[in-house]
Amino acid sequence: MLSVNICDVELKNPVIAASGTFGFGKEYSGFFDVSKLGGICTKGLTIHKKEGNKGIRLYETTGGLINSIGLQNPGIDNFISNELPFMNELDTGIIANLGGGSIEEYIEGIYKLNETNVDFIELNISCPNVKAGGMAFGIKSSVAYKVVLEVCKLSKKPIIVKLSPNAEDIVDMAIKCCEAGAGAISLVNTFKAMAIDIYNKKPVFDNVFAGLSGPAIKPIALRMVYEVSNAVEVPVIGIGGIMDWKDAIEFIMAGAAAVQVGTANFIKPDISLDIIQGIEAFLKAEGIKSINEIKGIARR
Amino acid sequence: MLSVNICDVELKNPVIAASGTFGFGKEYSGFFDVSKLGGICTKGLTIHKKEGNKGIRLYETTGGLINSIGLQNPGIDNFISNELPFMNELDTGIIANLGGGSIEEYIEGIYKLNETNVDFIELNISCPNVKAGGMAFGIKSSVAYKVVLEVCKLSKKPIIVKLSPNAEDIVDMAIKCCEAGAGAISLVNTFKAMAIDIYNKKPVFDNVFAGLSGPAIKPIALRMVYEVSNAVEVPVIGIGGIMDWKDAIEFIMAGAAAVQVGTANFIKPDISLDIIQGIEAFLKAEGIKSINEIKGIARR
Amino acid sequence: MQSKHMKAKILENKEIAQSIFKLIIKGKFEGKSGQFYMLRSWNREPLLSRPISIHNIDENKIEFLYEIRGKGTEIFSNLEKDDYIELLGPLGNGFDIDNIKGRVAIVTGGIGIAPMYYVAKSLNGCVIDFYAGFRDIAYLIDDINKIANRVYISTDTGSYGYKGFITEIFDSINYDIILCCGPNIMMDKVVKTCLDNNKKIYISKENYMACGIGACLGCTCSTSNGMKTVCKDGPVFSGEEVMNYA
Amino acid sequence: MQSKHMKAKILENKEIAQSIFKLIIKGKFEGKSGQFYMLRSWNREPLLSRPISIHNIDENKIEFLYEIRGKGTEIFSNLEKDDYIELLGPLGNGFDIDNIKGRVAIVTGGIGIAPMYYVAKSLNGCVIDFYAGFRDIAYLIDDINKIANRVYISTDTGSYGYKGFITEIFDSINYDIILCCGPNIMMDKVVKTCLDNNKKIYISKENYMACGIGACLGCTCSTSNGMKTVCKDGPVFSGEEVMNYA
Ligand SMILES: Cc1cc2nc3c(=O)[nH]c(=O)nc-3n(C[C@H](O)[C@H](O)[C@H](O)COP(=O)(O)OP(=O)(O)OC[C@H]3O[C@@H](n4cnc5c(N)ncnc54)[C@H](O)[C@@H]3O)c2cc1C
Ligand SMILES: Cc1cc2nc3c(=O)[nH]c(=O)nc-3n(C[C@H](O)[C@H](O)[C@H](O)COP(=O)(O)OP(=O)(O)OC[C@H]3O[C@@H](n4cnc5c(N)ncnc54)[C@H](O)[C@@H]3O)c2cc1C
Ligand SMILES: Cc1cc2nc3c(=O)[nH]c(=O)nc-3n(C[C@H](O)[C@H](O)[C@H](O)COP(=O)(O)O)c2cc1C
Ligand SMILES: Cc1cc2nc3c(=O)[nH]c(=O)nc-3n(C[C@H](O)[C@H](O)[C@H](O)COP(=O)(O)O)c2cc1C
Ligand code: FES
Ligand code: FES
Repeated sequence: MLSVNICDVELKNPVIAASGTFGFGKEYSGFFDVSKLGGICTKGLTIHKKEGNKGIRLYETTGGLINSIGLQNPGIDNFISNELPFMNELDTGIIANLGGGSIEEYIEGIYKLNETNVDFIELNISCPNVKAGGMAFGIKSSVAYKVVLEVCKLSKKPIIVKLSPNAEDIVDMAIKCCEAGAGAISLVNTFKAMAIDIYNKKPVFDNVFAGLSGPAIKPIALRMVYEVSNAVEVPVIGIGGIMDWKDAIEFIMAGAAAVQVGTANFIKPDISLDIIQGIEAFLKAEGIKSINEIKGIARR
Repeated sequence: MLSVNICDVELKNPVIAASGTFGFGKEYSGFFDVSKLGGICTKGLTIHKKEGNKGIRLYETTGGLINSIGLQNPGIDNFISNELPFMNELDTGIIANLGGGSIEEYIEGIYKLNETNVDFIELNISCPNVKAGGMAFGIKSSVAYKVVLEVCKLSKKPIIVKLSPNAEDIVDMAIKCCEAGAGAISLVNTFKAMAIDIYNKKPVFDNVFAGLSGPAIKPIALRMVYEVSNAVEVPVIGIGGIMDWKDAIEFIMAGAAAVQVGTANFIKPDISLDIIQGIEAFLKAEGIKSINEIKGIARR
Repeated sequence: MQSKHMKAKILENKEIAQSIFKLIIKGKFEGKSGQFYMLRSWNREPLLSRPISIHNIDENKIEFLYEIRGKGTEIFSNLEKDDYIELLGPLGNGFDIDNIKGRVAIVTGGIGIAPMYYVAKSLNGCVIDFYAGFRDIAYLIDDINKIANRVYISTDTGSYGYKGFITEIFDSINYDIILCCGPNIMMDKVVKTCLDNNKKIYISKENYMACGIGACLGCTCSTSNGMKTVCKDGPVFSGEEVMNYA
Repeated sequence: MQSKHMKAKILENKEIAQSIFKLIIKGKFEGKSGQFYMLRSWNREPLLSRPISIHNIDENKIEFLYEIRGKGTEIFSNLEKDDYIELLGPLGNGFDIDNIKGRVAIVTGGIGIAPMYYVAKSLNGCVIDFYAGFRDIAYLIDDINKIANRVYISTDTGSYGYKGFITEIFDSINYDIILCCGPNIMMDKVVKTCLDNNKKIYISKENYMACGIGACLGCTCSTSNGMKTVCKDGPVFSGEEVMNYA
């Protein structure tokens, strides 16, 4: 009833923990059986270990959370030796979220992840392109196209390209990524946002800008998922402000094959279980046999 | 202390009622002395009377409001004969918000408003360009440039161009509008968003997409105001989710010369007075002589 | 009657039937029957205030009758004596009480009874028959009995009064004027039979509202006289105006 | 000790000094001194739960001591007996109580006293001197008197005890180990003098938190051992670790 198929990988249900909000699964496994999830995305990984950003990293707004973690992570090698073994023991889809500051870094990451048994690689193209003045790869379709093309050529794993909502044209971006070989599209990453400390008279974040997530962004994220699902053939994974099963159903009806839950994990560690149960109960109440029946139903 | 100058028009304070949320001022004048506002933007006006959209027009989300009013308005002639006389009696800046489905409609509107004594015309370029498949004028800088250029050539009033946050590149958009002659820039209009009725299995709005406003969008709007203020010389008017005086100060510190209050009017009719008082008290407490001293201070 | 924004203290908030609450607020309030207030007792979540009809006004208090439907009314249901609530009102046109004469039928469905109690109370020199339909549990019957000449109750489940819809036992033929408030589907039916019988009928409409004062144009409905706001031009409309314009 | 997410009932929520509340929650709870819980008693506004240290645990209840600082603690202050609250915990490393021996000084500033009461209570076979600084009003003095050998109080205003900062009357030289919780600026000072005197010092740090369990990396701080999460690796750090890494 709940199982979904993404790039020939079967997930037991469509609810995936979003990158950066679920650590490497271990942290949450003290609270519930994380194998009940459809999948888990790792914290964003880079070739080299990263310390992340200085200064304030979290700031709350109405219905939203702005974060400036700065991709703090132990580096891929470390991930493979210290974190992946635990994840491999789990009975759930493993998605390695990959970041990079240049095409070369992405490629190096792919080579390393190719040799693991992760189920997918999720390409985070919201990272700043260090060589091109720091604008993220995911803003202009032509820039994203190049990275995705190189990565897909070399990857042995299905590639999910995770789009930034800051893209100039989200639909064109999705189409170009698919042309470049993306096996699936996930969206959205966080929105470029900021806050100002009026007493300090300075931006709250050392980097000035940071990423907005949470229920505040849901209506915009849902719109983007609807538009993108309309434009591409590959499975779309809906992300952005999903707080309960109703939100998840909205994304699925908009065309998503699966969803990711991010900020909501902070409200209640096992909130994804509530979401899975809620989806199941809804399908039963509506007499729907499979989640796939309602995929994109609002678009017809 | 609070007065600001925009295109050589002096406003007694930087707090303006945003278009579409304040009717023509009359509705709110039963609740407080609307002349205490820095200015009032009219409901979006078009050459011809518009009935607006069918179906549900309002939908709440966490921290946000999605609206699909569809520019319902009595038409400019009607506005001039029936609404403007009342507004002219007020001691506040009058800003006519102008929409249109083609360059010709905008131009026709300018001709009519030229003959009135409104202080500014705010050009709403979020309207769909009927001749170009319905994509809004405010998405691509080159398209916006053309409208703004024509309008500015003909307008006897200072033109405030109101940007859509859905623009592909908000900074480039602002720059192009200024090159085309904009006297000021206001941003943001509502974000393209949607909601799905999961029991009906259909989008909530007949038009599928509608505009998100309210505190949910503030962190993104603030970022855009910061970026745009950095890039243009003309005064910038900050809009988006301002709910209290602190939010207003954030926009001013980001670089806004003035702000507009929209959705918050629905919470408490005289919320703008609270905001004006709050700004004043803050300046006093911080020993700041004029609001202009803190304009853009967070950018230094 | 000048509408105002104010903060006031709660005297009582009592569940009079399952999920149906009577909220009594202290103070001097104004308002004609059929008018409403926008209420809120929260900060930013939900964002908007909620429109609730005047159920009764006495010298030193105002009463609202509401049903828990979602987030906002759920929060209302947790209010206690001495808590504060914000009110904006009175709003809307209300019923033209002075011009309602003769044999009057009031027809309500569910919580649509809330404004109509105050209407019945406000009418002068009329013969009032009150038809109230409920899903399962009937409420407010004692109060209605005191102010109406005859009272007809129906419940869908038959747990009280006639088993079935109230429209099945209501016949407009016997009345000069009909006043109606309830679910849209029920009001449509009532309007139709009344107009078929050439009877004057007024209904009180509902819609989602943001400003409540006619400024945002979020609550409009089509009428034979063009687009009208439910919050300011309504919520009371004549049957002719709204017929075929649901 | 297994951390859990749970919902529990409030026994009492009492203002013990201006803006300082003691919240008592019913149930069997676990937690070492220096650990904390993430608390929430709202739906979506604010979005995140709030970290509050364990102030005391008894067989059938847990106690928190908190100060109103903003939205979240404001909402807590309105909680009443029998209301429900959500808890996630116990979280963090806590103090290594078993290895704290000898002459112990506990130094607190303001609400930093909250966790340190439980610390003092938990220590075994130590001589405890308790130094508590406050802005204006001193609280919890009676309780502290019961569990500490000597108690030193300061207030900035001089309204109680020594007039000035608590750091002015505290000298690390007399102690084997120092435990400290308070504003950053005060902890920095205490850490510095202790390290200068070659004394063992542990502090309990604060930071804004989202997950509270080490997953989001939002609450990290730099230490001599690299980036550490305050919520999981901390909140208790040794002075050496955090010195020069504020
Ligand atoms: C003039 C007027 C007078 C009224 N008087 C009374 C009264 O006296 N007593 C009384 O009990 N009620 C009255 N109502 C109705 C009352 O305002 C609503 O029940 C209330 O606003 C519901 O708020 P909520 O937050 O509890 O529910 P909500 O959370 O708003 O949700 C209620 C239901 O509506 C759905 N919904 C939410 N937004 C929309 C939308 N934009 N479009 C379609 N569906 C939506 C939700 O999904 C949910 O199922 C009146 C309404 C009007 C307009
Ligand atoms: C491990 C730990 C234990 C704690 N134990 C206790 C305890 O026992 N008792 C106690 O009273 N407190 C304790 N605290 C502090 C407590 O968590 C905070 O006071 C509380 O979270 C404040 O929440 P609030 O919603 O009331 O205030 P907020 O609304 O969060 O605001 C408080 C102030 O901080 C500012 N602010 C908000 N977010 C940020 C940000 N990201 N960066 C910088 N400034 C910001 C606000 O503008 C405001 O001035 C502890 C904190 C930690 C980390
Ligand atoms: C604290 C935090 C850290 C995040 N880190 C990453 C990351 O490393 N890589 C990534 O692709 N997305 C990251 N994200 C984005 C989320 O995966 C998700 O796309 C976004 O938060 C929107 O979903 P939500 O509203 O459900 O949180 C992060 C989000 C948060 C809140
Ligand atoms: C109900 C409603 C109607 C609006 N109508 C218009 C309009 O006619 N013209 C326009 O330029 N903007 C219109 N807007 C956008 C607002 O002026 C404002 O740009 C936007 O709501 C963001 O500000 P806020 O978050 O403070 O509401 C409307 C907004 C709302 C909520
Ligand atoms: S609610 Fe705004 S016009 Fe009716
Ligand atoms: S709060 Fe998430 S890691 Fe500490």
